[in-house]
Amino acid sequence: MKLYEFEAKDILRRYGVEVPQGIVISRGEDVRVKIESSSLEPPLVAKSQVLVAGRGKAGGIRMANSIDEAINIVNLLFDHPIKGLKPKYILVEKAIKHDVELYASVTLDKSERRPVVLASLYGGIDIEEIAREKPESIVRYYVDPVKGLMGYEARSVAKKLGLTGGAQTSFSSLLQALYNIFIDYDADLVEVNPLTIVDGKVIALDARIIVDDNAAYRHPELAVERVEGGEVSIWESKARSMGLAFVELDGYVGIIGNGAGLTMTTMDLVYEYGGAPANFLDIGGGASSERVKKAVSILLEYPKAKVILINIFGGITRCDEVAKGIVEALREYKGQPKRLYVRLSGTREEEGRMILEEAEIRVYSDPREAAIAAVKQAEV
Amino acid sequence: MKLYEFEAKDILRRYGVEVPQGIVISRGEDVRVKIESSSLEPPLVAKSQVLVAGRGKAGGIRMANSIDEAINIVNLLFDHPIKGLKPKYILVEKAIKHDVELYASVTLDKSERRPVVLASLYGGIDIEEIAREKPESIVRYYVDPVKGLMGYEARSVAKKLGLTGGAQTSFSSLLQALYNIFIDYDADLVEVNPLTIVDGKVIALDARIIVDDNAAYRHPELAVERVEGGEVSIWESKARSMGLAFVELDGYVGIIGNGAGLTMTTMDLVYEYGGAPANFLDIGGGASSERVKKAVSILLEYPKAKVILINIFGGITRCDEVAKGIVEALREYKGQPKRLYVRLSGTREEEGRMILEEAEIRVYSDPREAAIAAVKQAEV
Amino acid sequence: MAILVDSNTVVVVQGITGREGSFHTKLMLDYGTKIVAGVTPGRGGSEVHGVKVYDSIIEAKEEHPDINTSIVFVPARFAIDAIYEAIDANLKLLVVITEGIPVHDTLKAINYAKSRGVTIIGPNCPGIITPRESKVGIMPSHVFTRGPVGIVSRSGTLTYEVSYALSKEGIGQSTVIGIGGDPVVGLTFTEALELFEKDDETKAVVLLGEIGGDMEERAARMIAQGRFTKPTIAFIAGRTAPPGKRMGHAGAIIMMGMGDYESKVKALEKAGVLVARTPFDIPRLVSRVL
Amino acid sequence: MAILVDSNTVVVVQGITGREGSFHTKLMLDYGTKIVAGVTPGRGGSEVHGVKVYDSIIEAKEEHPDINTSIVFVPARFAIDAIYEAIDANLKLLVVITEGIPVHDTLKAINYAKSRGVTIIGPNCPGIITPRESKVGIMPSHVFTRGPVGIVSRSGTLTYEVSYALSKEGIGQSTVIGIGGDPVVGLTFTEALELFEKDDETKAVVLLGEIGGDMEERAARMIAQGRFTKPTIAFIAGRTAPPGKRMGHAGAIIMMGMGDYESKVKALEKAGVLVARTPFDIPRLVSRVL
Repeated sequence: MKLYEFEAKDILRRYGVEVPQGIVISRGEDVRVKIESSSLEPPLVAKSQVLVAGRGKAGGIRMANSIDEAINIVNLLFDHPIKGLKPKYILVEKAIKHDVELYASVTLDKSERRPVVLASLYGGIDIEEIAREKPESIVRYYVDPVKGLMGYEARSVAKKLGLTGGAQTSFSSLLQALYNIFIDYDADLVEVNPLTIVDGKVIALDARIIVDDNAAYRHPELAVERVEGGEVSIWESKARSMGLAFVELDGYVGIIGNGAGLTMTTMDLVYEYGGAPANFLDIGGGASSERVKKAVSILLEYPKAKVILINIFGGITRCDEVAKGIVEALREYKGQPKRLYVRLSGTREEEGRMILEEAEIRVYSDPREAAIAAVKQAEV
Repeated sequence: MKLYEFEAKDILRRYGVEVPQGIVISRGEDVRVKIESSSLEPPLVAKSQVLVAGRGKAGGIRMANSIDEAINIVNLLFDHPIKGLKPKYILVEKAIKHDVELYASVTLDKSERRPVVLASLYGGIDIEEIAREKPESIVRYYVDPVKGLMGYEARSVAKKLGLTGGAQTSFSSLLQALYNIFIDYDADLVEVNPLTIVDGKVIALDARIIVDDNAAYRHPELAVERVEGGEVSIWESKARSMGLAFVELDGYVGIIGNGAGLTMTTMDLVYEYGGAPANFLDIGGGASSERVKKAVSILLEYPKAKVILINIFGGITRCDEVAKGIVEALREYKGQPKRLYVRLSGTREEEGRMILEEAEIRVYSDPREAAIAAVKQAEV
Repeated sequence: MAILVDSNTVVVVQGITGREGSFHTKLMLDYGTKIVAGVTPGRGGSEVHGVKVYDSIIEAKEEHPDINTSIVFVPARFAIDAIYEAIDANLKLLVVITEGIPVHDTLKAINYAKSRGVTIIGPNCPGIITPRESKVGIMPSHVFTRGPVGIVSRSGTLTYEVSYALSKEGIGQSTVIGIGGDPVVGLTFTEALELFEKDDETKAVVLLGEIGGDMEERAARMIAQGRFTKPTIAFIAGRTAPPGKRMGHAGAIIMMGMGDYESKVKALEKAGVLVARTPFDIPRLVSRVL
Repeated sequence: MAILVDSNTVVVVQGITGREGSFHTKLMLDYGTKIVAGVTPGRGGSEVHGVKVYDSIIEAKEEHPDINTSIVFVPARFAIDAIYEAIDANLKLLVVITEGIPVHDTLKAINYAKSRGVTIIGPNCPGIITPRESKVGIMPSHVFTRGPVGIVSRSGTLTYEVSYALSKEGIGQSTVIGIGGDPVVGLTFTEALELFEKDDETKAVVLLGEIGGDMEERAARMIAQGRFTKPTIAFIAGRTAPPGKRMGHAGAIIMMGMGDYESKVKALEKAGVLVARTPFDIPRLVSRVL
């Protein structure tokens, strides 16, 4: 779960990190009243609050040199879509004059199975390029999760960057705050990019926190209305609202599999036999017939999928549940008929096969055969 | 720092523990408006919010069967001192009909250097008696502080008490909540006594949280006005407000020492030579002359102290600082003169001795001699 | 020989009374796995497919002191508690089937397990099977046969596919491990390879990877350094998948230049691993090295 | 011989630039303690009484790899960080003078130290001295002389009093330890006794206790069980103190029947320990057993 910049900054503030003074304006609020009743003084910066990357380049961040200009810009930003989506919130902040932009984050290094602190003197939108070209300019520090990030460790990172005096102290406090947020919020990522240093004091200019979806239930306080979007098509968001992993692709063979590995391999097979997948849809492990029904229904409605290729190797997933889901989805579907190519193997394979054959759906046992047939049909 | 019952219950509630519905009335508020505007329905219980023990026996808890009765009782309790102190807050709660009273707490076993969970089926005000007479009825469970109290461990405690089903589940959740509060609040003690079980659900009827004074700075949210008191004399609270450890006693030899061990030993010596100490006052380690001055000033004002015996063995404490403090206190003191018996040894002993002798105060090097002289003078 | 599980594996099923727990207990029992107890707090005293249920592992161990392995079906919110319980009860192997465990919980559990010398397979994994001896997992039994090939895989269903394909060609397996699909797992490729290296029965290993992460690159490095010396065949799923979603800049910085299909295949081939283009090419490649 | 500190003790002073840190660095240097470095973050490069100051212990160790001991004067809020830094730098002994450290911090630090094999003396303690070899502490040097008596004490000033009394009678000390006055301390009476038991130079031990806690009872049990075998003389401060303030019911339940003067004296005397009525009776009792 991605947090909005203003949420992330609220959290940072509570953890003692300095962030620019600012207010959040929600769509529908009186922009003039909100800005004038705040104690904000120009120059200001208005920032479209969206959960997608590349906001700056898409015109979502604007400067204002007067209150009137700020009001105009906020109204303008509410109507300015970022990657196809208009923002629900605009953050208006005191603009901070600054010369340097640094980078700091805490994330989980999944291979090392350890939290890692990343810090660099060269922050901003080009941080990845810097990481590629001057990897030595980025300090990595692995944290013992039992101990946490101690002050002396944070100071050693700040010192490695070359920071001294107040800046060193302030930057190490920032790192400790980021680490504590990382732990307390079950975060995948806590990132401040850029941050600047004014009079030896760190100020977070932008902030990004991603909370582990599996742990979101532990953080009911993060209850602001969240508009995921922009990058996500209506089909993707429809599938996601049903808890299904769906990625829209450019081909024409609709794909359902169980398990990411097998589903990706099914895509690979479709390519191998000259076709092109219309999507990736993983029903996960142990799907109920209800879940399978939803997955199949989406692909039946999904116009890009000219045919549907279903590849199931049952383990915790039971083939009979899958078969029932398919039959129910077809029964309820009222649109243009589509051909289904179903491969079933594994747990309760026989039971599943019987259910489908009763509904006159051919069942393959070799996924290659199913893929070849699906590609052939789709090309018709 | 002791928390009020209502503060403790607020915290418990936030950690998912059920507590009776209730409201807090501060002195000076309109009692009728507060109670009538709440959704509380009789029977109610009104509880004087004081930080001393024995409130129940002192008449600080009263039942009310109607709203009017509750209002009368609250007004009455505001005027009813508990151990010499009138309460600043009254908690009015829905009375919970209950048949059983259990006990649960988490504290630090200082010898084992581990947090310990204590739980018993027999709670209430007689818990200590039960602990003495039927120690086997109290379950102790030591917690690995690195791991925390896991659910399966909490359940094993609940099961050992003989709880089953929902009560077992609810009680183990309570224990985990108490443990988490213990850690999150840097507590010395988190105690629920009594708690009851209604329809398989634990309800905390009373609650007690003591936060480590040394960690209080980490919990600025605990900012309610706190009236320590009742058991504490004005002299004790005066000394405490200056950060000095002071205990009022019944004798007549005023005592100042550095370090609890030496100060207690000084008391022991006074008794040994037939006297009786008027107090215990430990200036701690490394006291500045300012601090010493305050300590001496208190004893100069303190009527029980007919003479003052000061026993200093300097380590981190410097004898010259002590001597300066004594001299300054005497200089400012305008009351009835008192005789001082000062023993100095250790760090900067010579410097201290010179300062005092210049002020015509005799300095002893053997504390026995100083004690004998002081006792003798006090008996005059 | 085989690794981690065999006929001496004595199993407790945590979460045995749940839908999946109960269903797969039956299938494991049918396979011959020695399941002697189940645990579901509050359900002690009942029975599931003839297996006695206890409130806690400690109670189960009082009657079955030989329990050395647990399979965990407990729902995600309670899984970390179940894992700690099993570790504290001194079991040696935990197979965590549960999906959706918060990654910070997994991290804690894995650290704790390591400090106590306990192996965790998973979470979000199909488990482990040593054919004809013991299945501690949820994989369909009929696809496995016993033989000289060890399999270690990040994907459950792909494992079945490949084992099935091998078995059909008469190539059996020593031990098959699905290490799990979560970003952080207890047993990694390299740790599994270490175990296979020491197992005399295993003559070759099939490694089934996926795009993302750098576990395959790490395995390749291990092989290149000569720390794993047996013939290895790999398949990486996701050759045609579009570049995945990214997680802020930090993810990109950490994974700089790793994680995509090309990176993995290049690293593996450089280390002398045969990389199959589809899972169905694996039996042919395996025959070549046996 | 002596215990824990001797002429091989090489010390870094954490918090050397503070008022107490600087003052006692001078006194320790005067005593002959080998202080080779000080640490105060942000003050690296300066000097205190001729001792070079570094920003971190790691930097200090680069120039002085023989540092094995730290004395901590860092203020309470930052003390846990300093302690972790010293443990992570692989020092073997930490003497924590700082007063007012939150007890949960102390608990964490002690657990961490134990897991890394590090000894912590304190917090809130006067330190440790092996007369004529090394003083890592804040005690007034002139009261100590070298000899056959080990002293372990919960009270700082009482320690000076007794050492002084012994020295005046010509009875010297092997090592004197003030374990600290906080409710939770790193080195306990029993752990100190274990060390004195193994030290050939120490012929008798003086144990200076206080009312409260049960450390004296535990020491008595150890002696009664024959795990400490040298002659022991004890004094317990607080004979005439009124019963102390109590902490809820839990404290009373845990300490049930322990912690008061009678309990301690009874337990010690039962174990064969000579208990002095005043600190000034100790030299006489010690002479009796030497």
